[in-house]
Amino acid sequence: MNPVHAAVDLPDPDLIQVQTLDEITVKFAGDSGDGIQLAGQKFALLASAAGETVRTMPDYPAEIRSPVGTLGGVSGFQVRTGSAGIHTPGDRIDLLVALNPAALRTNLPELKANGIVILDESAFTATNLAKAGYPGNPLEDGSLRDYRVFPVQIGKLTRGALKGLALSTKQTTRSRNFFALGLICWLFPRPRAAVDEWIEQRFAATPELAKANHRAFDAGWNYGETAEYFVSPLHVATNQRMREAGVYRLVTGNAALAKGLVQSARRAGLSLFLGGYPITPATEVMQELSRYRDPDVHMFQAEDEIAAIGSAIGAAFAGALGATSTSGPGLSLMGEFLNLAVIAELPLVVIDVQRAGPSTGIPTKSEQADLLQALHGRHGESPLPVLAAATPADCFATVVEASRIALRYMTPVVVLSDLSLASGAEVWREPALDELPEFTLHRSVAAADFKPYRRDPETLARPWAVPGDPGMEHVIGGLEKAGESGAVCYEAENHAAMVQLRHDKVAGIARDYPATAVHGGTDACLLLLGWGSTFGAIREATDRLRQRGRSVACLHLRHLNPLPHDLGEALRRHRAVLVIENNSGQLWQQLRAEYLLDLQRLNKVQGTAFRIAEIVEATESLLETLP
Amino acid sequence: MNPVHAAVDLPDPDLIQVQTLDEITVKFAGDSGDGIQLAGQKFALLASAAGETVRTMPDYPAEIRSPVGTLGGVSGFQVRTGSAGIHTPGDRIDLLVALNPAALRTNLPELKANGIVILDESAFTATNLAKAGYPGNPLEDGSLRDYRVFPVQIGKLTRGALKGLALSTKQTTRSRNFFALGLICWLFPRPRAAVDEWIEQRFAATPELAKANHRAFDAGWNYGETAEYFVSPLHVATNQRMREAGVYRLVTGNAALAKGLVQSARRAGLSLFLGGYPITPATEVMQELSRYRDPDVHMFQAEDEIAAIGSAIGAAFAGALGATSTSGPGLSLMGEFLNLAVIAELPLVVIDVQRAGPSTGIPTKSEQADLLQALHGRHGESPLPVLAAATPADCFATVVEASRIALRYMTPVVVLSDLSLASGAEVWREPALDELPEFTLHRSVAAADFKPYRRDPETLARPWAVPGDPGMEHVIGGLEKAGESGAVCYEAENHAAMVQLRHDKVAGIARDYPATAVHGGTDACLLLLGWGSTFGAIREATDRLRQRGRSVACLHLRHLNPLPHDLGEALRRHRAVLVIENNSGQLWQQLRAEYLLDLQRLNKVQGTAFRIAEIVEATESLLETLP
Amino acid sequence: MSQTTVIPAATAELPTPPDRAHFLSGTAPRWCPGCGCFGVLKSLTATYARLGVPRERLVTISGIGCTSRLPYYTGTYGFHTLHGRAPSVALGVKLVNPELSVWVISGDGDALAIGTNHTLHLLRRNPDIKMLLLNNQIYGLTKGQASPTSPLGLVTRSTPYGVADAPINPVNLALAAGASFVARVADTNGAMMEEVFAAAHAHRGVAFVEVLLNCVTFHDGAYAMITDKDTRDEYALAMCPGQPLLYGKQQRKVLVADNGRILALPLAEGEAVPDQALRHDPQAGDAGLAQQLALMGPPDLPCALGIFRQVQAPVYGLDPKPD
Amino acid sequence: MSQTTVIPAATAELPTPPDRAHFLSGTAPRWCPGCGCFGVLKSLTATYARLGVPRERLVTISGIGCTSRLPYYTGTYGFHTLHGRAPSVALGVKLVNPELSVWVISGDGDALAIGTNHTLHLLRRNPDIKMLLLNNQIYGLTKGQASPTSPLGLVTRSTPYGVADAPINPVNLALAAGASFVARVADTNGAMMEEVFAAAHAHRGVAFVEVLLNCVTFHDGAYAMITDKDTRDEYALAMCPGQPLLYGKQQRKVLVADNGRILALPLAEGEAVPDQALRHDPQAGDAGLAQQLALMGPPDLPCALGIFRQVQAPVYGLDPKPD
Ligand SMILES: Cc1ncc(C[n+]2csc(CCOP(=O)(O)OP(=O)(O)O)c2C)c(N)n1
Ligand SMILES: Cc1ncc(C[n+]2csc(CCOP(=O)(O)OP(=O)(O)O)c2C)c(N)n1
Ligand code: SF4
Ligand code: SF4
Ligand SMILES: [Mg+2]
Ligand SMILES: [Mg+2]
Repeated sequence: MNPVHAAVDLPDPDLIQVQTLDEITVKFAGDSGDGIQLAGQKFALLASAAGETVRTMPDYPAEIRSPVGTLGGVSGFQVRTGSAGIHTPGDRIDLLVALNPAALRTNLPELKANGIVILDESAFTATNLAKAGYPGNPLEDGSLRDYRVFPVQIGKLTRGALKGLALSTKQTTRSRNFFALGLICWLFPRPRAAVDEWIEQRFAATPELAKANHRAFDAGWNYGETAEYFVSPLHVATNQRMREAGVYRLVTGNAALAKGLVQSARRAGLSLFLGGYPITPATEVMQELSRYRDPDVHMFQAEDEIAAIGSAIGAAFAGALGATSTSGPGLSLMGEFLNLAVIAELPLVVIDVQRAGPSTGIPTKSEQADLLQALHGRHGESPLPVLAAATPADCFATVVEASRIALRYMTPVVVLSDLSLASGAEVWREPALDELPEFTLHRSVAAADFKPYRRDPETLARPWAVPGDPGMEHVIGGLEKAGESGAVCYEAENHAAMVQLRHDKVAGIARDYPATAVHGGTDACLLLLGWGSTFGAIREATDRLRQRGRSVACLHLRHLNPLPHDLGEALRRHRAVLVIENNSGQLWQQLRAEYLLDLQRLNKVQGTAFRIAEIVEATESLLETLP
Repeated sequence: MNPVHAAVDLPDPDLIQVQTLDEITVKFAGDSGDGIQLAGQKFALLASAAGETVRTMPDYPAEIRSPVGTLGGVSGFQVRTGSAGIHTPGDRIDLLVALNPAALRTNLPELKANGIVILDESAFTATNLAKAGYPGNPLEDGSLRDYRVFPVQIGKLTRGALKGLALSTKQTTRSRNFFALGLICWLFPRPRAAVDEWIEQRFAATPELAKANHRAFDAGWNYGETAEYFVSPLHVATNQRMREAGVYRLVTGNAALAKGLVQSARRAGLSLFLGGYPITPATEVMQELSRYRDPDVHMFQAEDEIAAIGSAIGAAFAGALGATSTSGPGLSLMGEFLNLAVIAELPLVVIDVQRAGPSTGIPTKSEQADLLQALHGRHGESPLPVLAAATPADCFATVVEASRIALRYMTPVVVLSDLSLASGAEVWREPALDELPEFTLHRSVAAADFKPYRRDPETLARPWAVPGDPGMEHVIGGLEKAGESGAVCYEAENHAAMVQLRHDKVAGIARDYPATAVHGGTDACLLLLGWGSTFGAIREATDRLRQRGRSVACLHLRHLNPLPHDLGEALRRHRAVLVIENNSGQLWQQLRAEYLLDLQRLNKVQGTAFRIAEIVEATESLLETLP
Repeated sequence: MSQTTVIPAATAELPTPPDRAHFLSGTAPRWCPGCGCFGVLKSLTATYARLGVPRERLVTISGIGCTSRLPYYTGTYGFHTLHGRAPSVALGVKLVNPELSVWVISGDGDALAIGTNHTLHLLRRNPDIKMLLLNNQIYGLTKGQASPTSPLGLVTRSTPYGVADAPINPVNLALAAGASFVARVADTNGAMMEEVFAAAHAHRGVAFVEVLLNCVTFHDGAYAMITDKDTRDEYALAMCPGQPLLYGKQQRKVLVADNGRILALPLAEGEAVPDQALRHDPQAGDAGLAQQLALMGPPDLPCALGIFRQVQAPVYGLDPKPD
Repeated sequence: MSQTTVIPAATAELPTPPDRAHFLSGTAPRWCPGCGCFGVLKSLTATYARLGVPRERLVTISGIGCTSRLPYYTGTYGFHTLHGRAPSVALGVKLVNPELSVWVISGDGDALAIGTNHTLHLLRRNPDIKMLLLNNQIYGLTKGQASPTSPLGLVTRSTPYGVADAPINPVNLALAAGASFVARVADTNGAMMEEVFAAAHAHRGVAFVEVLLNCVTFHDGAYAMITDKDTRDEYALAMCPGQPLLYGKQQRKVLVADNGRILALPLAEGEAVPDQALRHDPQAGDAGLAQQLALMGPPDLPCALGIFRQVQAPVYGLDPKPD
C-alpha cells in the first residue's frame, strides 16, 4: 500500500502500452438534460466495485432548467479514484468528457495542462458554439493546443448504434451518456457486468430503452477498443483495505447523515424522529428518511423550520431521538427552540448543512461560516456541543457521535456539514449495528421519589421520564427551574447555579474524547489545523509537503465545543499553527479566545473548497516567514 | 459640588436637629393594589424638581395579580436621590416605607443596619402576618431590633382624615399611599405645590378622590410635623448642574429609547417606523410610540417578531428609519431577517432589552447575556455594529448614536439595553433637536448612471434610492450581489470581495468614535471595564476605591462592535483589567480573542444588577493578589 | 408502536372512580382572582377524570401566556413550550407515541398571532390532538395589548386610539383550515365545556375548541352579552345536531337561509318551526354553512355555541399512508 | 405624507401610451421553458402598463421560490426578501409611503407553509396591498417536495408514498382571514389575469389573487382539467357579479343551494335558469357562500374562477384610526 500519493500526470495514451496509475480525476460534463450525473455515478460505482477509493463531486446548474446548450445549463460530475490517500474529489481534472461546447468551455479552466479531453464532435455545431459564447470553433482555432483533445462523433455513433429502435430523437440523444460511459469503462477497465445488470433492472418496464442503453454502452466500449486513439486501457491502483467484508456503497454526505440518524436510534433502541423543511443543500437528509417504511423512523415535513425543530423537541420529550436538518437560514430560525432544548435538557440532533451566506447568499455554493452561529446564536447563556463532519462518509460517524452525546448528556447537539460534503460522495462500508459505540440512556425506571432535574453525578444529565411512564408525571418548559425539582424558580442564586450547571455539563463532554491525534508527528514545526470539509485538502497537502521534506503536521477537529482538554497543549507543541477555514476565521477567533495564542490563519470564502495546491502554496510561504 | 460620595449612614432623627445628607435611598413597599408605584414616582419627581439627581427602580410582583397581602403580591419602588455622583438606584435601603407585613418581610434584607422603617401598624393584623408567613408579630418579638422602627397607624389615620367623604372602603384604603407620601415629603422637605397641582389635574373628573388624596397627603405631612418621632426634616444635597434651563423629566430606559428613535428620525428629516411585538421588558418602547399622532411616527404591532423586523426592513427600503424593539426570545427569531438587512445594507435599529435567559428564562429579571447572540447570531459572515446603553437616560443617546451609524453606514445596528435600565429611571433633560449630532444620509438624487451598490468611498455605504425616486428602479434581496450593480452574482471572487467589503464597512465605523476616555486616570494599576447597565455600580465603586486610595480606574464601552481602535492600547496601559458583566464573561471572551490579553473577570448571573459594594469587595481582593 | 414508549402493563393505581383532584398537580394557580382560566382548569381536569385514560398517558402542552400556564396545574405530563409553538411540539409527541392523549392549551395571541402558522397546519393535517384556544381577545401576560381577536376600536395599552384592524374569527378560520372537529364554548358554562371536551376526546382526529374566556384584568366583560344571565338567551345559541337552530326566550327565534345569507326569524306564539329553517348538521358535505354560523354574533345575530363540525377524515400519523 | 418619500413633481418620462416593455427589467427570466410564470409575468407587466402608475411608484416584493424570482424581471422597484416573509416587508413599505402601489408575489410554499402567518395577518388587516399567490401545488425551487396545497396522495420527492394530509384551499382561507378582495385565475388565461389584476389594483384595500400555475417540471398538468380545451367547459366556471352561476357546454349547468349545500343542476334544452339558482354576489353580507364556492372543484363540481369577494372595509394605514 502506498501511503502518500502525489497527483500524477496522466501518461500520454499514444505512447504507453499498459500503465497503472495511482489515481485519476475524470469529469463528465454536458447539458443538464444529458444524463451526466447518472454516467458519473455509474463510473464511480464501478471504480469502487473494482476496489478503488473514490470521491465524487457533482456540479449542478444554478437554475432548475436553463436553456439547452447554454453555459448556465452545464451539469458536471467529477470522479477521483485511486488507491489509498484519496481524500478530496481532486484539485484538477485529468480527463474531461464534454458532450457539448458549453461543457468544454465551463470546465476547461479546471483541466490540467496536457490533460485529456474527449468530446462529442457532433455537438460542436455553429448553434451550440454560439450558445456557449465561442466566437469560433475551438477544435479548429488552435486554442486547445495545451491539451490532448480526442474529438469523437459520439452523437452520430450513438444514433448509428441505436438505429432500428423505436426511440424519439430526444431518447436517442440522451443515450450519448452511456456511449461516453462505455468508452471510459474501456479506457479504465471495469467489470461491465454490473452495468448490464443495472440496465436490466432500471429499464425492466421499458425494454426499448434497456436495449438503447446496452447498445450505446457497447458502442462506446467497442469504439475504445477499435479506434486508434488509445493504444491500451489504463489501470488505476486499488486500495486493498477496501476488500474487507461488507457492503460498500458510494455515499453522499447527506445520505450518510440520514443513515447515521437511523442507525443511532436503532443502536439506542429508540425511535427516530426527524422534523424537516426543504432547503438546499440539506433537503436530501429528510428525503432519504421519507423512504423508510419502518414505523420507528419518522420523517415529518413541517410547515417551516420552527415547526420542524419544535416537533423534534416534542418527539424527544416523548422518548424518541429527536432530530432536524437544515441549512443556515433555517438554523437562524431555530435559535429560540434550540434554547428551549438547552434549558429543557432534551436529546436532539440539529444538522446544519452549511451553504454560502449571509442571508440567502449563494444557496448552491459551499462555506463553513455558520460556526459562530452554532456556538452563540441563542440569547442568554446557552451552551451546547457542536460537532463537524470531515468527509461524506464521516457524516455518518459524526452523527453517531452527536447522538451518543445527545443521549448521554441529555442535550441538543449541533452537527455541521456543508454543501461540498452533502453532494460529494465517497465509497464506504456501512458498519454493522453492533460496531457502533454503546449508547448510554437516562430513561428513568423507578418512579419512587422521582425528580425531573435530579442529575446523574457523572454526566450531570437529568433523567428522561417520558409521557406514558407512570408515577413520574411532571411539567417542563422554558422558564428557569429549581435545582432538583425542576419547578419554576425565579431565585437569584438558583439561576446562577443553573447557568453554571448547564455550562459544566457541556464542558464535561470533553472527558469522553479520545486523545488528540496529530497526523505527521507532534514535532513538526508547523501544524495545519482544520475542521469540517477542509479535511481532505489539508490532509493531502500535509502529505505532499512532508514528502517534500517540510516539517508540517495536521490536526482535524471533530469536536468544536467543548474543545478537547488536550488541545491547548497540542497547539503549543508547534512553532506555529495555521488555522484553515472556508470562512473569515471563525474557529481561529474561538481558539484565540480560548488559548490566547497568536495563531496564523488561511481563509477562503469563495463558495468553493480549498484545492490541495492552494494549501500547499500558502503553507510553503508561511514556512519561509517562520523564524 | 462634591465629586465623590460615600454612602452615608442616615442620622438618627431623634438626635439631630437639621442635617444635610449627600444622598438617601428610600423604598416604598406594599401590596400591588396599594398605589406604591405612584407614590414612589411622585416622590422621585419632587426630588428631581428640587434639583437632586435621582435614580429609581420599581419591583413588580411576578404574577399579574397575586392574592392580596401575600409575599408574591408585594410591589416596591426604590428611589435614590442626592447630589452628583449618583449612578445607581442604590445598593441598600436607608428608609423603608412598608404598608403591610409582606412588604416588610420582603424588603427587610435590603435595609441597612440601623436603617429606618416606617410601617403601617394597622396592617399588622393576625391575618396579614399569617399571609406574609410571619410566625409571630415582628413588632413585638424583637426581631427588628437592628433597625429603627416607626410604627404609624397609617390606615387608621387615613380613615380618620377621609371621614365624611363618599368613598368605598377600597378607595379609603388605597389612599394610604398619599398619607405615606405626605409623611416622607415632610421628612425630606419638598415643594408640595406640585403634588397639589397634580392631584387637581389627575382627579379633575372625580372631585371626591381629589379631596381624598389632598387630605391623605396633608394628614401624612401633618403627622410628621406633629408626632414626636422625627425632631426635624432632613435635607438632601442638590446637584446644581441640574439647574440648566430645559425640561427635566424622570425617564425610564424604555421611554428614553422611544424618544431617541423619534428624535433621531426627526433630526435626519425622516419618518420613523417601528415594527414591534409585545415582550417583557421591551413592550413599553412600542407602547410609547403608539401614543404619537404624528403621521411620521409609525408604530406597527406585528403578528410576531419576524414580521416586526420584516416590516421595519420594508420601511427602511421605502426610505424611513426602520426600527424594532424586543427582548432575547424575539432577537432569537430575528436572526434571519437581520441577515437580510446586513446583505441588503439598509438602515435599521434593532433594540434588545435583555432579560435573564436562556429560553423563556426569567422574564422579570435582568441580565446582559445576549451580547454574543447580537454579535454572532446569524449564519454566514454577517458583521454588524452593536452598541449598549449605560443608564436609563443614556438609552436616548445610545439610540441616537445607533441611528446615526445606521444611516451613515447603511447598516442594521443592534442596541443592547436590559430590564434594569428599562424599568429604572433617572432625571434627564431632553436635548433640543439641534443639540443632536448631524446625520449623514445617502439618499440618492442623481438618477444618471445610478448603481444601487456603488459605494461612498469614505464610509463604503451604498446609496439609498427608494421607491418613488424616478430613474433608479432596482431590485435588492438576500442573494449575493455583484460589486457595483447589485445584480445577483454567484462568482467566487465577487463573493469573497463582498464578504470583505461588508467587514471593512463595519470595521470603518470605529473611525468616528471619540478617543477612549478612562475615568480615574490612565496610570491606575487596575482598570475596571464594563458595558451596559453595570455603568453606575462600576463608576461608584471606582470612586469609592479611589477615595480609599486604591489605584483603580474605570472604562465603560458603548461601542461593542467594532471595538474602538485605541482600546487595545488603553487596556495594555494597566497592570490588570477586570471585565465586569452580568453574564458569564461574554465581552471578556471577545476581548481575549481580539487582544490576546489575559484579562480578569467578575460575573454575576443572578438576574439582578451588581451592588456597588460587591464590586468594591471583588476589586479589593483582586488588588491584593496583584504583584 | 414505537420502541421508546413505555406503556407499563399495570398502570399506576387509579382511584376508582378517579376524581378531578387526581388530575391536579397541587400547585396553586396564579391567575387573577375571577379569571376565566379557573373554570377551564376545572372542566378540563373533570373531563380528564371521566376519560378513563391514566394520568401518565395524558399530555398537556401549551405555549406562553396567562392561559398557557395551565399545564403546571394539571397532574399530567406537561410541556410549557414557546410562544405560539405548542402545536409543533404536540405533533412530535403524538407522532412518536400515538397511545398518548395530547391536549394543546393556547391563547389568542399564542395561537393566532405568533402561532397562526402552526395552528393552521395542525388543523389541516388532522392528527389526533385536541387543541383548546382560550380566547380572551387580549394579551394578558404582557399586560394588555391588542390581540388578533380584539374587536375593532378596543383601547388597549398598544392601541391608545383603538384597534384598527378587523379581528380573526377563530372558528371560521379553523373550518377554513379543514379541521375535522370544531367547537365553541364559554368559560362560564362548565357543563357544556365538559361535554364538548369529552366529545373532542372521543373524536378520532384533530379537535379545535374555542373557549370564550373572560380576562377580568385587561378586558373584562368581553363576552358579557353572550354569558350574562340577562342577555344570553338573546345572544347565545346552543346548536344541536339534526335540530333547527333555535334561540331566544323560550327558543322562539329560528335561523333561516336566504340566497346564502343567514337571517333570524321570530316565531309567533304557537307557530311551528317552518320547513325552511336551517338544521344543524356538523357532518355536512362541506364546511360552508358552519363557517357562516361561526361568523354570527351580537348585536345582529346570536353567537353560536357547541359543535360546529365533526367529520371523519384520515388521521395523520394513525391511518396508513396512501400508497 | 411621509417626509421620506420623494415624489418628484415631474415624474420620469413615460412613453405614451406606456407599453409592457417599459415595465420589464431586461433581465432574461430563468424559469423552465413552459413554466406558468412566463404568463403571469406577461399579464402582470401588461397590467402595470395599463395602470397609469409611473414605474418608480410600483414595488414588486417577493419571498423565495421559483415564482418569487419575478421581481428581477420587472422594471419596477423590487425586493426579493426571505422565504415566506414578503407580506411583512410589503406592509412596512406601504405604511411609510401610501403613494406606492405595492405588489406581493408569492408561491404556495412561500405563502402557505412558512409564511401562512404573515399572509393571514396581511389579509386580515386590509392594507392597500395586492398579493398574488402563484400556486403550483409544489415546491419548485427546491426541486419537487410536497407543499400545503399538494393534493392528497401526490408522490413527490418528500412524499414517496404520497401526500398524507389534506391540502389548504387558498381562496377559502383568504376569505376566512377576512380579505376584502379575493379572486382566482388560471395562468393560461392572460385576458382574465389582466382583468382581475387591474380590478385588484382598483380595489381600495387588500387584494388576494390565487393564480393556478403549472409547474412543467415537478407537477405538470396539475390543473389540466380546469385549463385544457377539452375539459375546461365542464370544470371551470367563470363567475359574473349579479349573474347566476352557469357553466358547462353552452352554459347549460347551474349551481343551486340546498340546505346550505351547493349542487349542480343540468338545464334541459331551452330551459330557463330557475329562480332558486345561486346568484354571484361578491359583496354579500358575509363571505360564507363565497367560501362554499371556493371549495368546489373537479371531479364533482367545477372550479370557480374570477372574483369571489370584493367589499369595502376600513383600509389599514390609510383610513383614519378609530378614535
Ligand atoms: C417569542 C416571544 N415573543 C413574545 C413573548 C411575550 N409574550 C408572552 S405571552 C404573550 C401574549 C399573551 O397573549 P395570549 O396568547 O392571548 O395569552 P393570554 O396571556 O392572554 O392568555 C406575549 C406577547 C414571548 N414570550 N416570546
Ligand atoms: C428559511 C428558508 N427555508 C427554506 C428555504 C428553501 N426554499 C426555497 S424556495 C422553497 C419553497 C418553494 O416553494 P414555493 O413557495 O411553492 O415556490 P415555487 O418554487 O414552487 O414557486 C424553499 C423551501 C429557504 N430559502 N429559506
Ligand atoms: S391577566 Fe387576564 S387572563 Fe391573565 S390571569 Fe389575569 S384575568 Fe386571567
Ligand atoms: S421548477 Fe416548475 S415552477 Fe420552477 S421554473 Fe421550473 S416549471 Fe417553473
Ligand atoms: Mg389572550
Ligand atoms: Mg410552489
